[in-house]
Amino acid sequence: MISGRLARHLPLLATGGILLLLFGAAAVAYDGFLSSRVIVNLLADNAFLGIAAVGMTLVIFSGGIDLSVGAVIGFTSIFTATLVTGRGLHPAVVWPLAIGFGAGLGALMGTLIHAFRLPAFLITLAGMFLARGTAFWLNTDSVGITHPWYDALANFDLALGESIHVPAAALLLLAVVGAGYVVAHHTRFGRTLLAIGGNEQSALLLGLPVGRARIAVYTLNGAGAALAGIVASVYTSSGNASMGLGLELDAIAVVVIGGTLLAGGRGHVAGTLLGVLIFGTIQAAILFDGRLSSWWMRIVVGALLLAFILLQRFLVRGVGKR
Amino acid sequence: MFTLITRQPFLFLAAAALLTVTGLFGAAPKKTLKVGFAQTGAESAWRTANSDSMKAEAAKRGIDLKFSDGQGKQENQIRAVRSFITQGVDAIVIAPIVETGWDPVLREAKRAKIPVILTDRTIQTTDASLFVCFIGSDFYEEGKMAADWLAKAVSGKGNIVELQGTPGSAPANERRKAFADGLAKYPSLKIIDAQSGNFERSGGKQVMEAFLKKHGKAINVVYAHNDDMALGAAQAIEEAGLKPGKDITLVSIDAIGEAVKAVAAGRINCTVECSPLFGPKVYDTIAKVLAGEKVPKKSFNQDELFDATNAAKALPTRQY
Amino acid sequence: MKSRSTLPWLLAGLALLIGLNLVANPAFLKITVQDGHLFGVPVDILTQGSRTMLLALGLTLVIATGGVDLSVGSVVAITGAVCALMLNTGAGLAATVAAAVGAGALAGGGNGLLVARIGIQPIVATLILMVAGRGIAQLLCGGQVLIIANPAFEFLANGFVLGVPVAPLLVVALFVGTHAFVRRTAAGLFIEAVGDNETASRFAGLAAARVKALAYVFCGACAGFTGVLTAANIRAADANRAGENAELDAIFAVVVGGTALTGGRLSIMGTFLGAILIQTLATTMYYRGVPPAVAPVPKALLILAVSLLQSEQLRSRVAALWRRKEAAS
Amino acid sequence: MSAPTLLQLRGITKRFPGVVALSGVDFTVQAGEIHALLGENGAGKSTLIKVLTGVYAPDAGTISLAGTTIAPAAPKEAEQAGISTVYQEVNLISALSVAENITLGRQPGKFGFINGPAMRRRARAALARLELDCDVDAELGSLSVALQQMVAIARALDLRAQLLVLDEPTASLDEKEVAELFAVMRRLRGEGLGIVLVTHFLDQVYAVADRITVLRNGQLVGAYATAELSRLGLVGKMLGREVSDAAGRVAPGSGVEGSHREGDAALPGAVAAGDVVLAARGLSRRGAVQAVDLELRRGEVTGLAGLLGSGRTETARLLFGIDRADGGVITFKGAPVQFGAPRDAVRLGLAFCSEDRKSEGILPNLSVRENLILALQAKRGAWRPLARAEQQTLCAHYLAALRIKTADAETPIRNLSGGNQQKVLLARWLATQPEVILLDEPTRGIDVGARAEIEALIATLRADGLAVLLISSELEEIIRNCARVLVLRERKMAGEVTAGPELTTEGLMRRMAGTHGEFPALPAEADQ
Repeated sequence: MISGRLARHLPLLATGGILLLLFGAAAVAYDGFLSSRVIVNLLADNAFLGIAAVGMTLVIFSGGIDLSVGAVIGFTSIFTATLVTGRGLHPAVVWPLAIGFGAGLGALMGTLIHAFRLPAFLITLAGMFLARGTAFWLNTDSVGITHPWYDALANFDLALGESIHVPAAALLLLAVVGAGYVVAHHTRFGRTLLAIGGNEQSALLLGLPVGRARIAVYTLNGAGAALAGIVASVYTSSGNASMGLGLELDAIAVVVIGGTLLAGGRGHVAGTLLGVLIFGTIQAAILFDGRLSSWWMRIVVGALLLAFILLQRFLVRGVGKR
Repeated sequence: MFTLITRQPFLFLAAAALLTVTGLFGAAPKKTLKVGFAQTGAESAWRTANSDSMKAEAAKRGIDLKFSDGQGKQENQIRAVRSFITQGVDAIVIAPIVETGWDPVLREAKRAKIPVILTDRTIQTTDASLFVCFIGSDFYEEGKMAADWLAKAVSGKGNIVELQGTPGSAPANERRKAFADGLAKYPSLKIIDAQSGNFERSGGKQVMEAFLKKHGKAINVVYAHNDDMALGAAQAIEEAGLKPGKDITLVSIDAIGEAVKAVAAGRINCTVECSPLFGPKVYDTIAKVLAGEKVPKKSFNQDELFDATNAAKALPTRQY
Repeated sequence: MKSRSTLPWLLAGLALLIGLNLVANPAFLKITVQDGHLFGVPVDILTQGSRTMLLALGLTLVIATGGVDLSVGSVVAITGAVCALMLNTGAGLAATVAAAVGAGALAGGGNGLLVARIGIQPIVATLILMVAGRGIAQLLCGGQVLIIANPAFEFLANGFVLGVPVAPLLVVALFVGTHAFVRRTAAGLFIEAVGDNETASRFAGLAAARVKALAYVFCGACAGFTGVLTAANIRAADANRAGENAELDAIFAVVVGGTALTGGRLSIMGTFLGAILIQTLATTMYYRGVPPAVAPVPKALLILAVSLLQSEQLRSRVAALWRRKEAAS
Repeated sequence: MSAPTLLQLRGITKRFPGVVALSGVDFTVQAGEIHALLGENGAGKSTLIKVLTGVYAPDAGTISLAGTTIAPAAPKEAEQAGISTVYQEVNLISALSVAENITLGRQPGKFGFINGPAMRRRARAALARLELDCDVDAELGSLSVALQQMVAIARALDLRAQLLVLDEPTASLDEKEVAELFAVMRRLRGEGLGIVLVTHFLDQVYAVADRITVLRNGQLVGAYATAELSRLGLVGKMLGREVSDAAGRVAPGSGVEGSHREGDAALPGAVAAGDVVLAARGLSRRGAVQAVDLELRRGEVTGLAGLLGSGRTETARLLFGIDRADGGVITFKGAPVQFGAPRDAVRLGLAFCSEDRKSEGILPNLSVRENLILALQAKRGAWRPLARAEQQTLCAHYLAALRIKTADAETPIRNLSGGNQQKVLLARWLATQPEVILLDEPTRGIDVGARAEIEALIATLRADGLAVLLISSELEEIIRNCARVLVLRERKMAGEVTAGPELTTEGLMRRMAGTHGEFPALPAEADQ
């Protein structure tokens, strides 16, 4: 007899198993793949995708979607660079401002979606155009950022023993996943989101604050995307309006790979981290191979995506048939 | 739950399939020179010719080239460079998508004592020791050449409309700025309108149609950020009953085969190119750097400009 | 029962946009004959908008079944490449167009299989082909822009018949044909039924999965023909750029036209007007000299305006406000 | 009744556009009583409950709980005031654990964080109160429906509820579970809780309720002590007329005298049964039904009775090709057939009205006309469209024949009342001129008048020579309309009864329950 708790986490364990197999396969195929640096890089290089994906997970929990996250990352990065480099403002002032803007846009979209029952797909598409357009309006060029805080962050790493150095971005990703996990699975808000995605009518009758939670989740996701934009600006020490182009689709893909149902109502934040790592491992393996042409890269990514989604589909069917 | 367990064989099957997919690429040969190349993407024929040159030359010299396509995103390029460092390549070549944002990753490369060579475009950095050298063509230079040629051709006077590339993309930014800087010396040459045609032929055609209706005969010159848009604009001009190359002067950049042909035929007046065939020069430079020789910090690949004087002659030898 | 039709709103929006342009440029609507061809801004709008219209036409059916197809842009790139390869190996025009449309239909069939049979969410299912499709197109082209030198082929996009541009003629004919098809046969009812309530449709004896899958096939075929027009328009197959971001404009045109993203209602006429509205907006931006960088902003505002106009919640709130005002006076 | 008054509703009025759902209703519940709220569909029961639980704000009237006036503006406020509800149609969230469902929205913890161990403790305590033992970490969706129902009640009890509202709590429970539930309810009553029970099962009312309040057409009929109100009297009050028919054949819901009974000749069983049209032998599907045999004959209405979950609907789904059978044979006019999908069945001349009108029947946003012609059009295929004029003729015919109330045929069907929607769905199938029609709960959730009309229609269909399968949870309805009744119990055949003295509610119930004599004694007015 499997305990209920374990049973509920089996899909997650299966996804984890897939990740290990994938990583193992790459480690066998490529010399030097199995190294602490590769693992740390998986976290660091995918930090802003991962941070955005955590917020996206929560939105998808509630049965929604947010196409604006990539554009918000672009906006935040150029906004930060413009103020820090162009106006000489301190990041400590600019960062909260940027996060505020992200949250504000999210709140606006959430309010429209909730109050007027508008399709999230359309409203967040408008949000995407708005954020990207404003970003380019600020500056079409990329702008470098030189500031002691940026240098310090870029050079910071947590040394674990001799050879393992974990950079700030990787730590932040883990922190955000941790926070996302707690919010999603150990707060009333998080459980309310899953309830809304599972059955909105029931959630209303059960006395859950549906409207508040829905607006809050888009707000939170907007703030998360802005945070991802700040991480992107640190990662490159620069701001660039076209940063994060198309990232929303990657984020949706990793959330789905992580086992969260796009229809809402079922999923796990830890799965999203696994999704990010699977996505990252595919890319890392392609880089280690180094022989794929531009087009084969896209085809292989598409094919692997298909394989995972089919696999997950059959897993879900298996669970559903009980 | 039990269904899940019975599904496990399927999981293993899938994993096995993955193994085969990744295994297909196999292990790389050892003890040869290993170079990582972070290309920007595959956004144009020029870029593909550039990638092909790097690959073909590597194959010829027996170099193990790790090629990465950034798909137009700096974050992908940075990821690639970090991976090259992890893989312990002997040298890294980058064709930067944007000018800023490279310091952190280049510092990592420097710490790992891997020489970095920039091609195609330089970067903005406070620490020039982060890269060994820069081998250009740069988009800025191209824009400047176009401006200078134009000033001479129309004797410093005229109304220009500009067909810009995709907003925010580096070639669009550079070619716009360089052209504007180049024109600064000629106050009577004015850009009267500018729009983005997204580097697409249909975009160039569409924008040009609108410009022709809006400004009518006031337009003397079209400056297009690439040949595709210039060719589209030429079509639009013809359809409006004017003669491209005569009634309106067309200046563009890239020198793809079709454009050089158009120059020879007089439909386009001038197209500027920097050769994409970087391979030999890049690997020569790497060899020198690894042997401890000194290399110039900045060098340029051969620039060419095609106008009525030389286009017809150059046609038979064009490689792309 | 209030009319749910959005056509009046659409026409009003279009009229407003054109009115704004007429104020700034009284010749905006003028059509002249030059070199025996119709010439003028409205002609440009129709010609330039023809590709978006065609993509939107296919998407209309898919969206009416409650789905969406993000892969159409990549399919445009693939079929453009197919055209170039066929023509450059000496194939005839008819065979080339058939091959391209067939390739599009095949891609649509793949999407339909994933969505209708395997039950994958349309966004995710078509995202796969969106990513991989451009790679396939680049593979076919070898990363080059393949030049097409075939006057008959180019005629499809840039030619004129009796002074009228061919591409919009073809597209309008396809719209009329599709409209007739969905309204003169029961296809429209079936599509709307499946989009409104798939289970109930199946229980009423409809082959719901087949209806859905065929909608994707049709959408793919439309994207395939769009690929033909795109390649013909620029006399080249550009795997990297052809159809880039085209899916967003097309989805936008469909939704603006009154076909709800949730499925169940289908308006071919609305899609046509929606596509014209978008193209007119783009043209307006060229004429008003809106900097290219901020061009997405007006688009965002248009999406918001249209969404709000279609919101029953907003309508009923405004109606309630109105009633209160009347009661007070 | 010396118990203190717990809940008092006075003069509750609730209007919806065009309808007065409740008008000046008073309702009183005492502490420590089980109070049944009864009425036909459309009487205003669910509106009253929704007013009580804060889903709707009343247009007039007051609510007081334990002497304090309350005005809950949301379900949560009602809960906080001490009114907990288990809704019939509302499922909990199947992807969450049992513990999470029980505590959803009020999980223990600080600052919005959930204290997991405390939550599980609380859930276990709530379940213990129902004497239930299940893994609180299990996903709710992995439990049986009955267990989910118990979890929902546990959730309601988790609050220090003073008043518990149970809306059709027994709809998905088997008899043993009903008995368990009643035991729990009695225990809670002993603890001083007031319980409002909404149900359609009169047996259960008499088994457990102390008092009864009857609503009709949005108005209060009266409140009575159960012991002082006979079954017959109750039914009379619900229907608004005194029922004097002692034969037991015309019982609740039948306002239909004369409309379809053209003399005794039309009574079930009086028409000679024709040929077998559709038959099944040993029809089985894992988890649905085992070895069901049935024969549907031309000009005969066959009933299919059984408790919920006994396999009634599952049988119909197998016959119609919605699900695929693991075993057994279906024959149509003697020839074996295999239906891969409903459309195969439709092509042969079968029709199926699903019990779940909303999700399996109507296309809410399409017009009445489109809904009506859909099946016929599907049968003809896309290439042979019905001309608009034909469609209009069809609509006009059926709108008149079935007396469907709608502004016009172009109105979206979602604007119609449940009964009229159901009639449109029947018309959808009649338009295909089927030979066999499977009706799954055709009168569920519709008002008395429409119900009578649908029953009349069934008689017409029979007279026209159709083979009809009538599935219903209302035994009276089955008895009134059927010549033969098949009874299912726990997914297996439990007998067949032909019209005659054997065909009584009691006889059917005994077979459904599978216990002869053990079934709770029926009230005095027996069927014979």
